[in-house]
Amino acid sequence: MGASIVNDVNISIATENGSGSASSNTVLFKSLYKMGLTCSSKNLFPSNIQGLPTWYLIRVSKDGYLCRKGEIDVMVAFNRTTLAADVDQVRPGGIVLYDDSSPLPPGLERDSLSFVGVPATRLVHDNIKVPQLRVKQRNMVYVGAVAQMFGISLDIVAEVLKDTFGDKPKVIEPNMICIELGFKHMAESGFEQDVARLEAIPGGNAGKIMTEGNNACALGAIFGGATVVTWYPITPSSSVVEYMIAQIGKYRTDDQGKARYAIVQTEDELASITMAIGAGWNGARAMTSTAGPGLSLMQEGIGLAYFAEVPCVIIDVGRAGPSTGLPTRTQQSDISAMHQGSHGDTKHIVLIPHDNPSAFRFSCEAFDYADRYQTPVFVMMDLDLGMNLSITEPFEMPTAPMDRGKVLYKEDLDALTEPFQRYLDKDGDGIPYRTLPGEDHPDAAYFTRGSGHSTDANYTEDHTVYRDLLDRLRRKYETARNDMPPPIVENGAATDIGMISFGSSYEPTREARDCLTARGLPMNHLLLRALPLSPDVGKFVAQHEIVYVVEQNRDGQMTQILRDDFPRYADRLRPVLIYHGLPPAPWEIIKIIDEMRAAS
Amino acid sequence: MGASIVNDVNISIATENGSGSASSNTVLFKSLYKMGLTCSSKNLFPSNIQGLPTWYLIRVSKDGYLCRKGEIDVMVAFNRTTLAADVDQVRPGGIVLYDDSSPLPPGLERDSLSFVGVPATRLVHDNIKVPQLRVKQRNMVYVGAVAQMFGISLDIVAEVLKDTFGDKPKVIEPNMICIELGFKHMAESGFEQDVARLEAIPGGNAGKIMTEGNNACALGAIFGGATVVTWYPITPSSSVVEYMIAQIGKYRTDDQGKARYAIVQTEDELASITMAIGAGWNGARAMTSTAGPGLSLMQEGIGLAYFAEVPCVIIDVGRAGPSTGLPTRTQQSDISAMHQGSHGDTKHIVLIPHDNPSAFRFSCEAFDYADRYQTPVFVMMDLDLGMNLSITEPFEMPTAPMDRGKVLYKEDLDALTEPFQRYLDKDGDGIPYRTLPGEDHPDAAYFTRGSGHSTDANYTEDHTVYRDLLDRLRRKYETARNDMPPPIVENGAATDIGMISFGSSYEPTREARDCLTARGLPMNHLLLRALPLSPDVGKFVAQHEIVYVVEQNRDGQMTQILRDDFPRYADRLRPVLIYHGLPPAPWEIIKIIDEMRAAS
Amino acid sequence: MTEIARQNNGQAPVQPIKAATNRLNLTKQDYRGSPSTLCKGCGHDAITASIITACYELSIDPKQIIKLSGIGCSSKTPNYFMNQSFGFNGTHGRCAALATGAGLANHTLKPIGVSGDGDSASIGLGNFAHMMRRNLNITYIIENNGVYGLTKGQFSATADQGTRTRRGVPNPWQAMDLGSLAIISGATFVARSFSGDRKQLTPLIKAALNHRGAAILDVLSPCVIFNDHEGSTKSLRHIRDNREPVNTIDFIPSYEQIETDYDEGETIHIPMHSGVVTLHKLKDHDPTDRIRAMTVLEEANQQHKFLTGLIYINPGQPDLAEVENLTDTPLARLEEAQLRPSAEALESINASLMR
Amino acid sequence: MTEIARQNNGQAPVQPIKAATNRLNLTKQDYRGSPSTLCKGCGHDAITASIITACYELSIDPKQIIKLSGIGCSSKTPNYFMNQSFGFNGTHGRCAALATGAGLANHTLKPIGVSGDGDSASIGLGNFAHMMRRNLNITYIIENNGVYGLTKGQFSATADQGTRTRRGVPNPWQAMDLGSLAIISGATFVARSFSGDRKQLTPLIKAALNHRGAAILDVLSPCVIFNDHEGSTKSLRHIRDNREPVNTIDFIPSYEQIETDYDEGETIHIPMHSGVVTLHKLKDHDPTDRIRAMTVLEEANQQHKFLTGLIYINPGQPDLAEVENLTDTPLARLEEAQLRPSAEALESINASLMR
Ligand SMILES: Cc1ncc(C[n+]2csc(CCOP(=O)(O)OP(=O)(O)O)c2C)c(N)n1
Ligand SMILES: Cc1ncc(C[n+]2csc(CCOP(=O)(O)OP(=O)(O)O)c2C)c(N)n1
Ligand code: SF4
Ligand code: SF4
Ligand SMILES: [Mg+2]
Ligand SMILES: [Mg+2]
Repeated sequence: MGASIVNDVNISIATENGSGSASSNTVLFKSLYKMGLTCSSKNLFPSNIQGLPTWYLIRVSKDGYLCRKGEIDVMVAFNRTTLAADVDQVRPGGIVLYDDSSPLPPGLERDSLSFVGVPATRLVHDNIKVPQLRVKQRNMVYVGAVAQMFGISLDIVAEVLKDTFGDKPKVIEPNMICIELGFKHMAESGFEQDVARLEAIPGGNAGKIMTEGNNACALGAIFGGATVVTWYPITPSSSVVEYMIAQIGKYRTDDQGKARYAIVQTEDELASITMAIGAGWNGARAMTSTAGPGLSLMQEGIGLAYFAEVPCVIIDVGRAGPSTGLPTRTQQSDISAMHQGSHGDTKHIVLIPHDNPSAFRFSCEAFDYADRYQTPVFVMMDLDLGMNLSITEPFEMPTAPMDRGKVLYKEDLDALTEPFQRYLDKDGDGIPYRTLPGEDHPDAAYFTRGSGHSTDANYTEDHTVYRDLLDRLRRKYETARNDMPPPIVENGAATDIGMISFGSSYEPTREARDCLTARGLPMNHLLLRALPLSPDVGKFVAQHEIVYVVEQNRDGQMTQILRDDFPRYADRLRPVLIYHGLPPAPWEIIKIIDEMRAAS
Repeated sequence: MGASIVNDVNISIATENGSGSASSNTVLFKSLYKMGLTCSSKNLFPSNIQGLPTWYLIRVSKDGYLCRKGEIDVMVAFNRTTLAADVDQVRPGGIVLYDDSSPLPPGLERDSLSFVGVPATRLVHDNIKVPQLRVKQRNMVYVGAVAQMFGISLDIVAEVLKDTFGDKPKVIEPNMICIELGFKHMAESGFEQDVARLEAIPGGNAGKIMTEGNNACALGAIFGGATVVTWYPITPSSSVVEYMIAQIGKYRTDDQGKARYAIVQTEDELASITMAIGAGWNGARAMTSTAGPGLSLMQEGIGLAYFAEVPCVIIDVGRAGPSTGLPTRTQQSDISAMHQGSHGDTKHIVLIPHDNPSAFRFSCEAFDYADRYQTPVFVMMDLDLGMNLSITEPFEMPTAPMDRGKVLYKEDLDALTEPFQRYLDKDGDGIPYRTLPGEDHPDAAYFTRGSGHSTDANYTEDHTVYRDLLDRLRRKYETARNDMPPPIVENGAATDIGMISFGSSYEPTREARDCLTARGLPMNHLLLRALPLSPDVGKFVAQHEIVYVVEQNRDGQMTQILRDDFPRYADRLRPVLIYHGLPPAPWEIIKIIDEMRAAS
Repeated sequence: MTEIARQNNGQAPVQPIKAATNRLNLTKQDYRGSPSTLCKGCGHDAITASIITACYELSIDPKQIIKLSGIGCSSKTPNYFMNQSFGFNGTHGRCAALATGAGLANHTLKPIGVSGDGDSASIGLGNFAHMMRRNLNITYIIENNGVYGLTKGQFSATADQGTRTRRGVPNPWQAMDLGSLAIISGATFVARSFSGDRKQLTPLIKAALNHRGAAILDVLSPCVIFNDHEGSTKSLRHIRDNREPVNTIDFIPSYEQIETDYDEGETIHIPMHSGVVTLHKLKDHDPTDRIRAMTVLEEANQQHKFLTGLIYINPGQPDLAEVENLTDTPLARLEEAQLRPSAEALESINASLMR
Repeated sequence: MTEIARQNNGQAPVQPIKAATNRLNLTKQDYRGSPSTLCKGCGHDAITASIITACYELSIDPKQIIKLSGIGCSSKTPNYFMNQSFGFNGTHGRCAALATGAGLANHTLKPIGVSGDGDSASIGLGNFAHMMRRNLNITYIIENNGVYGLTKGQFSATADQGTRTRRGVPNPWQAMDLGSLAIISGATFVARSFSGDRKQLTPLIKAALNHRGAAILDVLSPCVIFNDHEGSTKSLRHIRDNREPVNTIDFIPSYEQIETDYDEGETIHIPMHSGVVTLHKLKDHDPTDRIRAMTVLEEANQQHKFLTGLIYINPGQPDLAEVENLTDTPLARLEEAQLRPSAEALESINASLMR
């Protein structure tokens, strides 16, 4: 264990999907968490069920960075079909750990790398009796090997196995055997790596939770009071509702065992959005969750919700578009489709979490925004945030009570001095009052439609009434502008260069900014958290001569909104675009900025 | 006939829809055409079939302006339910022509207006025997009355009736009787108006054609070689394909009476777009036509066509959105939904006609663009252009042959020295080569998908291949930038103020600009005709300190694109937004500009 | 139902001052909506009148009804009845999904869905089928005229093969039979009727309103503007001449006494949620037999007859709210205390995520 | 079909050097596609093999086939057969519409559509039904596993009521029967089979390929990962135990001689577009009778049996291209001269618009 670098390493694990590697990788990652290390994981999986290449990236960072590093110190090269390419990924001085049950294909070895074999297939074959178990167990061998190499104690690994599989010793035992085989083999091989060593930090992760962003959204929605949940399966959003299904019963079952929620798998996304609208209109806190293609199908419904002013929440978990694109890769490329979703003039509220606590919080608060503004509200997630395990601060209990917005109940209607008018802007904030169907009052009922309507909800084609309605909707959006989660500004130095990031781009931007600052190019950093853009974003832009906007899309979709909202500073806004589908690495951001600076 | 103003008048005809007024109005309008006058019509009709208020605006302009004037000289107030409001529309000194079979409701008369009665109901009742005919004939009476008032000769009206109803004297006769009754009544009443008089201009409209923009599109598509046409009925786009159905058989029937086209009314817009894609992929010149809600439903398909690079043409006839909005009112509010249609990063080609000849031309050329760029191509129409009769120069025969783009046939494949790769950017312009299914060559086949693919059309999740693909698609868009119909610049004076208009905003902007220039505020004017924006647009913007962008939407959708494309000049771009659903009147544009200038 | 109401059946009361009232003390006027903007003589207005009569006579509380629709002339009609009920005129083809969402949010309100043949048989077919598969508690009326009325007369998918346009062009496509579709999709109450036959239609609506589950009424409803000419198989005259009622029904709410003044052999009593359907057979057809229901429809189609009456009924199936095991209080009316887990719950969630 | 080919029926030739060839001189290899990326044992791969065998044995020119699909594990399969055919893997649920457009553009190519139960019975239901209503000339195979394979095992609309998830949760929803849907929607060839029964399936595919019109094959195809456990009614074992073949068929292309070595009473010959279907009855069912076809399906469903075989056939209906009266040259291959009206035509159009 002579490595001088402590608690800083990047491991890539290359396997085949459906081969049990998911468990092995999780066990390894959770062991690092248990050790108290700052670490993150990125699961790069294919769009099929079995047999295609998959990679799992683990980063341990002494400096507390969580994004994809982009440089591989250690490659667990357990997939023969990608072996050659995988070896190419490893930085000089790095390690390739491979299954040497059969010899390495010729031409792969290179001097700059350490090739370390562990005969996983053979070990499993010799030691596991049940043939069906062998395929999946093989991947446990590398867990043991890596543990030995980096000094992860087997006690911790055993604990994790117990946490994960609970009271199933039948499952735990063969796993542990294989892990020990790998560990033992490595120990006996005498190989000593000098890449890094891992040292447990007692209490290092104390109080921190480990989960996936989609789960955070699911829990947030439960705390937000979601009652009608409609969904159609689609990667990478399915686990939002699937996790809700798994969890909600605990909190929402009444004395008679009946459900205080309804979750419906619909026949398509047209139904998902429309059911959510029907439910939102009828008084429920309604939501749906989807990804790109589903979002496209929802466009008509989104316009209806906007124009008829029906609250509902749409969680969009971004994946690489356009079209089917790469369903298991990440992007932030649905911004326009959310923000200006549907034909005609629409502008929607979008909440943009950047980590699990904010995913929980925004997913919860989305229902308040939807009710307060009587409009569809988006939560912009992506595959990177949504489907990777990450370690964060715990979820915080919402402090404010649920806000159901301007709803008039029986008593309120009784107290009214003028007739109730559904679409009247009484308060000048663009937000009218509504009643809920079933309200037991003769004046409660009104008629909702996606076509032109007067303040008292009657059909009209009058052109001034129509323009007033469009103006009011815009006013509502402007009201929301000052009510959105404000950006978080990390102003470090006196500099006229700024960076803007949002969502899962935050973490790599933060690291890139620290690197640039360290390199003598200090930058301030603003984390954007919602649309409409808060005026504070405009102030930040005004304060800097150049503002790099880091986005995971090709066309600078957020930059377009920024430029349109702050035309005076449009030219300062420089999109830094990373859209290959992998979570961005800081060096990619730096490289683009360097190139831009060199060019100008 | 003492009026001093010659050939300049604005008439509004208020009736009920389904009451036969459509014929009456057309007869009147065609009579003006026949007289050689410069005139235009705007049909403001309700979204139902029978019994709701409808207005028909006729403008005769001595100066050659064709847009809605916004000031009414003469109101043919034949609808009792809107009478009061209609009277309010008339400018001081104007005329109200009403049916005085029953007395005017009290309180309507005012000194500033001339109220002229014609007892249409009674005249018809007394003179038309068949009771069923009476309702519809009643509206012919005002044709006669107006003709008498303004000096339209009954011979011309009779000619028009003959042109319209051809060889059906049974139809013509009762119409003519009623027209004559109205004429005679007016003559006998002794009323002399002094608003304007109409004088025939021999040859004034010589060589000019009269039709609706949707018909122009339909004919353009036929000349463009459309073979597979899919559609789902929706106002205001239905008449595009309905006119094709009526016309195409004449030109596309083979010797055996078989069809060289297929027009399919689909079950929904998802099917329309997908069928068009299937057809475009399989080698046809495919198109569909729709409006807002249909466009929203097509979003997923649009992304597929973009990403799989399948040519197809989508004609979108804009109406007032969002949602169902006002289906029979006009707007230019689908720009974002077209230009950035679908989730993920997409940028589409949009052709923007501003009159009937360009509608014909762009609808025809759209197929060349689609084939050349292997991508969906939009033709942006709107209700104003599409559904109003207007008088223009005739259609011009396309001079270039059809361009089927980079298609490799058997011989081409034989001649290839390297293997055919469907998605290879051989020419550096972003446009690959394609083959058509059924091509009798062993190397022709490839596999098309909306998911990630390599240059040889195989499935891949490789992130660099993916990024390269997205980059190439963007490159293709940039290639198109220099190949689009260039803007038309009308530079009048040395001024640093510019105006940009497009589509149906052209005509009111042209008039507003002339007014402003006359008022001592000269402006240059650019007519934008396509997306991507040509570099010439950028040059125009660069040459002016302030550029007003006249748009018929609330959010400045075109301005947003301009600002994003020319960030350096973003702040000069000032949207002038008119979105009440009526065709803009020049004074509205002027008023907004005046207000803007006063505020700054 | 009072004697006066019976006299005024289906008509506005002549003397509004002494207007008849129902068990809720409401007059028929209270069940009306805004004035119709449909064409004079449109079948849809006749169906509206039947809905009004049915609800009035059943003494339904309008506040317990929600009205939903898609887009089309037919879909406008919810505006023309029961102004005291909430209504939602949504998007084209999505009436079924809109109603499903509404039904989940508050299962104590009864949805009346009104749709057109374009709305349900074309653009909305999938959502319509799945609403039935879920057995949503709804009275879903398709105002079937064989054309797209609002977009000016294109054939819809229910237009019969060979029926002609006004210009005489025959329709080459097979018709989609919404009755058959309803049965195979899982609807538990399927009836067909005719806008011009209120005597048959009104009781069917009453029965449908008392069915707990997806009750589909495919009601032929002539479009007098675009599909009422010679050569059209959906013209008023053609339907009149070719309809074949298999039965008529009476719906007797539980608060009324059942009088059996029909020949027992020809009559079946079907117990409903809150009343009884008394069915008078005109043909030999047992509407509780699913296979027979499919067969009679298909046979009638082959003979170019419009079968009307109660075609199929299966009152036993749990509806969507039951399958979802919804709590008694409507979801829409649950309070924060019933919805938001406690701070302790969150703490234990956090704790559970620490391993 | 040569003797060697017959011996290698359904298998890769053992000796690739002297590989057997068909009438086009193509080997079976020429009908294969890219390697499958589906799970080992997936029913879909077995269906792929049957398609390959059918096309090879029929000596179909791969260049005359186009392959279309939606999204799902099933929809990936067109990539795994006939690499010499053009293929298009479109969007979820839109296989039917994609194929319809393609069929219009070039009616001389035969589309093979491959879809899943999620693809066709849920999101694509409407488009699927309307494709059949138009009687598009297509062989449309639904690889029906009762689940959404690619999104990891959610129940689809064809999952039987009561069938259980891997964790034992029963499905509360009624199943959508795609066979019945096909019949009522207007499909003119409706068969059901099982991926594990190539002897039944391959001839059905052959017959479907020779049917001019919408031929629907609803093929049970177990998902070995998500729906092959105890308690699932779509598991390999459950299907094996509960299927009920009503008939098996042979398809004899016109270039072969018909040998009738079956008991004539049990055999029907159905002339097809370019061959004959010889149908061997196992139960008393006449597949040309539409009402009976609906009935047997419904009866089998009520008995929880999977009926397999040729359920319904109606070879007489004109297909979409015929109804559209398409010119012989595919629309895709028409030249400018055949498409663009002349300058004179435009002049007379202009002239006609001058009044
Ligand atoms: C997405 C969408 N596509 C098309 C339309 C246009 N549209 C309005 S009503 C209608 C047809 C209505 O037909 P039907 O449902 O039969 O109702 P009817 O008018 O005959 O009562 C159509 C196609 C629309 N509103 N939305
Ligand atoms: C619009 C849209 N929604 C959702 C998805 C996600 N998705 C991919 S495959 C699939 C289900 C496939 O099920 P099925 O058609 O039965 O095919 P199988 O995988 O079972 O063969 C879904 C929902 C998608 N691709 N597109
Ligand atoms: S167009 Fe037809 S369906 Fe529409 S209101 Fe008129 S008669 Fe009724
Ligand atoms: S998940 Fe199921 S359907 Fe998909 S490939 Fe695997 S076994 Fe087949
Ligand atoms: Mg209709
Ligand atoms: Mg499936």
